[in-house]
Amino acid sequence: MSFTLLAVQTLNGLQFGLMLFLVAAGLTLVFGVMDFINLAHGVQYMLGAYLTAVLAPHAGGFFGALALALPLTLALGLVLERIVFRPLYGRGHLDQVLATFGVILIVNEGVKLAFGAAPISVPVPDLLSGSVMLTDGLLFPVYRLAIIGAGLGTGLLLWLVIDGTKFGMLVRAGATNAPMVSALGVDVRRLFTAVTAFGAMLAGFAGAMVTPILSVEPGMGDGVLILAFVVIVVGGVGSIRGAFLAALLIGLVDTLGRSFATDILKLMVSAPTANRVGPALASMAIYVLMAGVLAVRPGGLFPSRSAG
Amino acid sequence: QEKLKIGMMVTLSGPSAVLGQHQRDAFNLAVKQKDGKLGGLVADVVIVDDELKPDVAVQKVQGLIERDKVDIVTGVTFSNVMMAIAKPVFESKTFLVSSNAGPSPLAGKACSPFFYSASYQNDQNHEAMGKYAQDKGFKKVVVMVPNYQAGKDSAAGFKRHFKGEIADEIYTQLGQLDFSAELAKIVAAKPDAIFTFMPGGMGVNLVKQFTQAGLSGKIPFLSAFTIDETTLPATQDAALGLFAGAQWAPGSDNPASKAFVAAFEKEYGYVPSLYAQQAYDSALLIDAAVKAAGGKVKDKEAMQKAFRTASFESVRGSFKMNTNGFPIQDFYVVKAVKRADGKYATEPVEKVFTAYGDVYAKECAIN
Amino acid sequence: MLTVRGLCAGYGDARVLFDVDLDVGAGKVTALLGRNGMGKTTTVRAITGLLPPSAGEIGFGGTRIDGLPPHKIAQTGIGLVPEGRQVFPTLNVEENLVATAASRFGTTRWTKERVYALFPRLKERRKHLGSQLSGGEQQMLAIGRALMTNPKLVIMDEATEGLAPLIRKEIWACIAALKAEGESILVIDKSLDALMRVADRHVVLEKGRVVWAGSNAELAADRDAVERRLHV
Amino acid sequence: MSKTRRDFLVLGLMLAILAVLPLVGLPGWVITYTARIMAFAICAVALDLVLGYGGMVSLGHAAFLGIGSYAAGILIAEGIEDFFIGLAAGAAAAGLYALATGAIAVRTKGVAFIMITLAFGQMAFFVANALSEYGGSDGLTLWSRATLNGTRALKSDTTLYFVILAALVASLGVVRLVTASPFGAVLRAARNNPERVTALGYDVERVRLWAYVLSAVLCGVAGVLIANLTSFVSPALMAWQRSGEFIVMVILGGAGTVWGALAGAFVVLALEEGLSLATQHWKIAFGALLVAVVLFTRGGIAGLFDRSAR
Amino acid sequence: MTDAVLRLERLTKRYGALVVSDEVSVDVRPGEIHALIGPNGAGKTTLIGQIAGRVAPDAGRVFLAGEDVTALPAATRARRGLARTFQISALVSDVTARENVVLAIRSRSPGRLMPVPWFGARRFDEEAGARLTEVGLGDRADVIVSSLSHGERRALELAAALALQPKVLLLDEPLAGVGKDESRAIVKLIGGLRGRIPMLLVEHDMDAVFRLADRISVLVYGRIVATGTPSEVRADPLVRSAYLGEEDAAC
Ligand SMILES: Nc1ncnc2c1ncn2[C@@H]1O[C@H](COP(=O)(O)OP(=O)(O)OP(=O)(O)O)[C@@H](O)[C@H]1O
Ligand SMILES: Nc1ncnc2c1ncn2[C@@H]1O[C@H](COP(=O)(O)OP(=O)(O)OP(=O)(O)O)[C@@H](O)[C@H]1O
Ligand SMILES: [Mg+2]
Ligand SMILES: [Mg+2]
Repeated sequence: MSFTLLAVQTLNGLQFGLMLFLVAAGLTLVFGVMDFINLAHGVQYMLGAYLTAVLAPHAGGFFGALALALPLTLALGLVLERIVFRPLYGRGHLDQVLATFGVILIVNEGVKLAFGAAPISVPVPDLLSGSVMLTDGLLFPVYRLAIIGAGLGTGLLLWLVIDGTKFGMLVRAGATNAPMVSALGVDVRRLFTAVTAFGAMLAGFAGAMVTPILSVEPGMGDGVLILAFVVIVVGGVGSIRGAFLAALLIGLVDTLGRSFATDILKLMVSAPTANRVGPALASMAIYVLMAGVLAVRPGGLFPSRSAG
Repeated sequence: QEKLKIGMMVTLSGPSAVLGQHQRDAFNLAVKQKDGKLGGLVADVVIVDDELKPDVAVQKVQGLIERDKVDIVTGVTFSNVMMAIAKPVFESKTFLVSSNAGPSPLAGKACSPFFYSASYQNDQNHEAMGKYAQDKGFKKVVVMVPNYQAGKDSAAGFKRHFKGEIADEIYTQLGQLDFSAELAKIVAAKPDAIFTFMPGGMGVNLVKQFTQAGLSGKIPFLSAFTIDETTLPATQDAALGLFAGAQWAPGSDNPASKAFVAAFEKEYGYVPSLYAQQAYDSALLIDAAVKAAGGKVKDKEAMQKAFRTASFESVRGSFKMNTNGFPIQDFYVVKAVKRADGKYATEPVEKVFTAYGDVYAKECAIN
Repeated sequence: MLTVRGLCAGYGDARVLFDVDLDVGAGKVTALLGRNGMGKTTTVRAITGLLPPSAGEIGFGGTRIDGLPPHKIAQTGIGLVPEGRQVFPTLNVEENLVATAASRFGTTRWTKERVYALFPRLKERRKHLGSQLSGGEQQMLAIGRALMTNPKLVIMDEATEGLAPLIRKEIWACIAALKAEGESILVIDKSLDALMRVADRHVVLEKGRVVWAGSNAELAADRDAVERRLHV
Repeated sequence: MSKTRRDFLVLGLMLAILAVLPLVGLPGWVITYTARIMAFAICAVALDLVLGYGGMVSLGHAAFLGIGSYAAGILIAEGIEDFFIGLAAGAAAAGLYALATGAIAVRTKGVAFIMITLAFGQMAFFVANALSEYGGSDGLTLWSRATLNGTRALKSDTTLYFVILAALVASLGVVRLVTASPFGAVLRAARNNPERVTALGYDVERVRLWAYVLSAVLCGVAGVLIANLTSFVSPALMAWQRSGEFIVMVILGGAGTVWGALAGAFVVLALEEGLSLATQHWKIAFGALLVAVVLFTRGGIAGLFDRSAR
Repeated sequence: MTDAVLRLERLTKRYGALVVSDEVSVDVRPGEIHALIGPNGAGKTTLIGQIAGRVAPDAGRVFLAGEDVTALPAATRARRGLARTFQISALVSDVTARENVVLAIRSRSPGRLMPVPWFGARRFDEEAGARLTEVGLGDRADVIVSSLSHGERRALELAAALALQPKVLLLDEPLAGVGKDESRAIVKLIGGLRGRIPMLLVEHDMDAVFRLADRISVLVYGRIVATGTPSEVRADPLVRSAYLGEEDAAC
């Protein structure tokens, strides 16, 4: 386990973390800030990916497709908001869970119906293809740098909007006491519509961004949804800073666990045992981390917005 | 007129649905080509989705047997589903014709005269790659497989014929999306080649990321069930030049295969994979067996004998039934290419095994 | 300014208000009195649109506002200090003040600075979350928040609850000052003495009905009878 | 008729139908299929105790089902075939796991609770996957069912059906008893306002923990029954999606009601089967149904019933 | 001193730079009503929180009947006889007022966590009814809490605390939001408990405080600045300027 490998894996971990953050960003907004459990976030991510993949050949490649996918996911978000979310704002989390779960089933199957069950994808855009040499013999794909950039940019944007603008304040206020916000003269309904649609677009953006490296297939959003929730809960619900740091932490723990757990175990136990236990431990790493964090801090790392 | 009732159980939901789709389409094609008849009987095919949940599969197979009163259950995409349904199917004395999964217990200790495979035993494609790596003189190979039973079997299969050094054995999480950490590890190990088994979306991700990391062309990429026609539409150029082990490829050079590929593409507009081929052969096998048994599908003994000896023109070329109900066949190294029509497909590069049976047959007590 | 005629409202099947009439003149203060559970807050909720009235008319500044959604009503110039404070727990003090701040009618009389001058304690707690404030601090914040919408009419539902005597005096002084600036005010409080000092009209509710209404002078004359209404 | 009286009548009717079902000459697969639904219903009813009454949305209950089934499966694989031993082992294993993990989980609330139970569920899942001795991810086929007092009575699907029905009735009874008790009153009050309940001198975390453990024990029992019914045990039984399915059953049926969880289990599983026979794209219809139920009813199917009865 | 029922020893609590309790030492003697007054944000509620076990102090100790309870969780303290009301009503809102009180009464009984139905329920219901009548909620007993008015909830807070039959009662602004008439009833009720249940009373209603309290402590920004009889405290110039206020301020 050389030092360079450790350094590289750390970089990989950070990159994976930022990818997670990118996916979690929209969810942080809609669930973390607005307190609406939107399980459909995962399928919105999938729709962003599908739109990009399907449009790419007709829209002059990745960037053209991305430019089309964003307004389209926004529009789909608006439709979904109008039909399903709006009646559920004032209702309990359980209703939101059930309804948005229904949406998952519909969209996953609908996508399969429309685009087939086979994975599809888009090639890396020329502009961002290739790799940069980090150290001797070690290449880092340029596109991954782009993901890092997108993650950082989204984080910054969210942080500025939510923590720094009046819009953000109103969203946070509306999440805890919508009637009061409207009694003070703000159209809460329009506000919520804007937020959920924007959240859908962020999900779509994440989906679009991963198409060049990940396969686009029905159900691709399900596992990612869980990871996004892990990120938010570990970070502390409602905290953008928390979600950001948690995403990096999880990216690191997962990557380093995958890279070194088995090797480290081999120093202690026999190779076959290590080969058996190591991978199991590595796959659990994220969950162990989450359980550990919540055991010590039941509100997550940054329980800054304890409502109540 | 007497009917032949067939229940086809394949995975049609979740990320692996495409595998089931290939099987379903190919089976339907075969039935259609034979004017809706198999072995001279009107074939009534019920298709069910096992959802990749073994307990759901058990339930559904019970429905097929008791409600639909099927004579034959075919399909089955995944080994864990196969293991779950084997017992109820055998106990009801229904025939089980696998068009994909071939778990080792069914080839060995738990073999059954009601089980016949038109695919392969799970280890074999991996063995083929191991043999190939050995023949090519690779000294140091990294093995990377998902951490589940089929993955472990795969690694074991590869190692059966490969005698060089295994520089590292990496077990990834099932359904893993991002392989950058593993790829960095592989680069650090400086192997002569890597061997991997990453079915479905995992394979797509791995292949793309492997190529994006600039490793394609530097480290030979040997695989099984990773580079095939279910993943090529997604990986496209990224997979070109990467190797896989298989008993068949759309580029196989025999008349039956060419006819099958042409008909399949005409019917469905996509290139058939080995899953499709196996399902197609399953239909041919059933057809031949029922014919040989004179259409007496309720005569279990006659049917068993017929399955054992049935001969048909397999798309893959050579095909002979082993004592344990698994095929004895040839294995190839295949490679992803872009065809003249712009579609991606695999084609054979080199034959690795000739008339090869599995290693578990000797443990099987039927004879 | 505000005219309420024949207002009826309730929760589900339970009727709470019956034919309530109420007026707040421009630049005047009206006090709403009554024992616990008599319908004062319900009246406020009906006026502000939080609880759609089942019958009756509400006019504000010459237009009808009943049936409008709450935010439209607020935009006509009604600011609410709700019962039980209801500050936004996940916003800090300053955010609570500015989030819904507005200046809909030209002049901005209320700014952050002026609220802080009124409640220095809030300035000290500027970066604290609403949920971390003491009860009295939350009350100050709720008042400041309503003023920051620069309303023509302020409705204060138990605005002095939980405030220390010193601050309470300041609030009363402030209400008087607001009135002097031409602000209309509807106030609910249990301190009859304080109310009598600032209010122009008094309305007493009992079981959802107006049982007494009159001017300050009439109240002074009729104080015993009214006080009896306020006790069991 | 009072609402409670009517609810119990509905429940009684449902159970009565289940009791006569095997006696009316239905084909075998209907019986085993119903038995399977009942086994899952046990877990749904158990989940309702924590979810509906305790306000704890557990996304890890499939793990208890799986632990129960593995306990039974491993015992059978090791030659210990007695049904009651398996039952006790399954219940105890699930209960102990719930005790250990619940002690941490009950300290969290809301979505954090959902996620931490998911985490513990996933840990069990990965452990089961690593159990190569017992089939690993491929699972373990039980070549025979458990023995009942030394006999092979459970080989008959009908007998097993009645065993499962008995367990279901017992679970419903236990949950009913507990929720009607002082313990249940505290559990429900703590869902609404834990702070108040603490101030009244109740240890909220402990109350929640015991509810969680009891719920897990019942799920463990269901696991033992499922293992025997399908003669197969595999990690897939513990997949988190299954936990999600339990949640759907409970909410769809009506959380915290007398017969909601039971109805939810039947509706979900029967629809899955029925719709999937009709079309391969049944999930669209099923998803639309879930959305419709939420939008047009309050409190799931049981809630729908309330409204129309009013 | 040792006979104090409740004794705080140099309790200290900080939120960041803000010192909310600054070595607060207060005691409540048997039977006495000890009022705690002070400006908004002085730290009164936080102090009650520390006594009740909801907020962990950074330093200092809490003694209940001579026993150090600083390390005990809130529920245990409540069972040992520390009852409180909340300044911002915290009730179980989806059940009736009566059930809120029953929950409190049952907390005293050994069957409080019985997992099977309990057949002594009627007795509890009646006792709860009596408690509710005491605070003027007699005819509101079977109303769901969420449909009670604000003032009614405040009164219910008190009823629930009393139902615990506590050794010490911590009252956080029991009169806030309560109508004038109801206030009078509650003042009478609290006064009637004098000599039986020692109380720490936080209240901004000075009429009530001066009528009820045996002793008064004044808390200003985390520090006790004065303790004494009502007349001593009323005369204290510091208290007058920091808390009671003398002349009207303008805004
Ligand atoms: N959300 C609600 N649902 C049902 N009934 C309610 C609700 N809120 C209030 N009520 C009932 O309406 C009546 C009037 O309540 P309201 O809150 O208007 O009284 P109030 O005069 O403001 O009393 P208080 O001085 O205690 O604040 C009460 O009988 C109360 O029980
Ligand atoms: N969790 C917290 N984090 C930060 N500051 C807090 C927190 N809780 C309370 N405070 C601060 O501590 C101070 C004391 O609050 P406390 O509620 O004890 O005051 P109080 O004396 O009860 O005032 P009031 O009479 O207004 O109810 C306040 O300034 C408040 O802002
Ligand atoms: Mg009120
Ligand atoms: Mg206070």
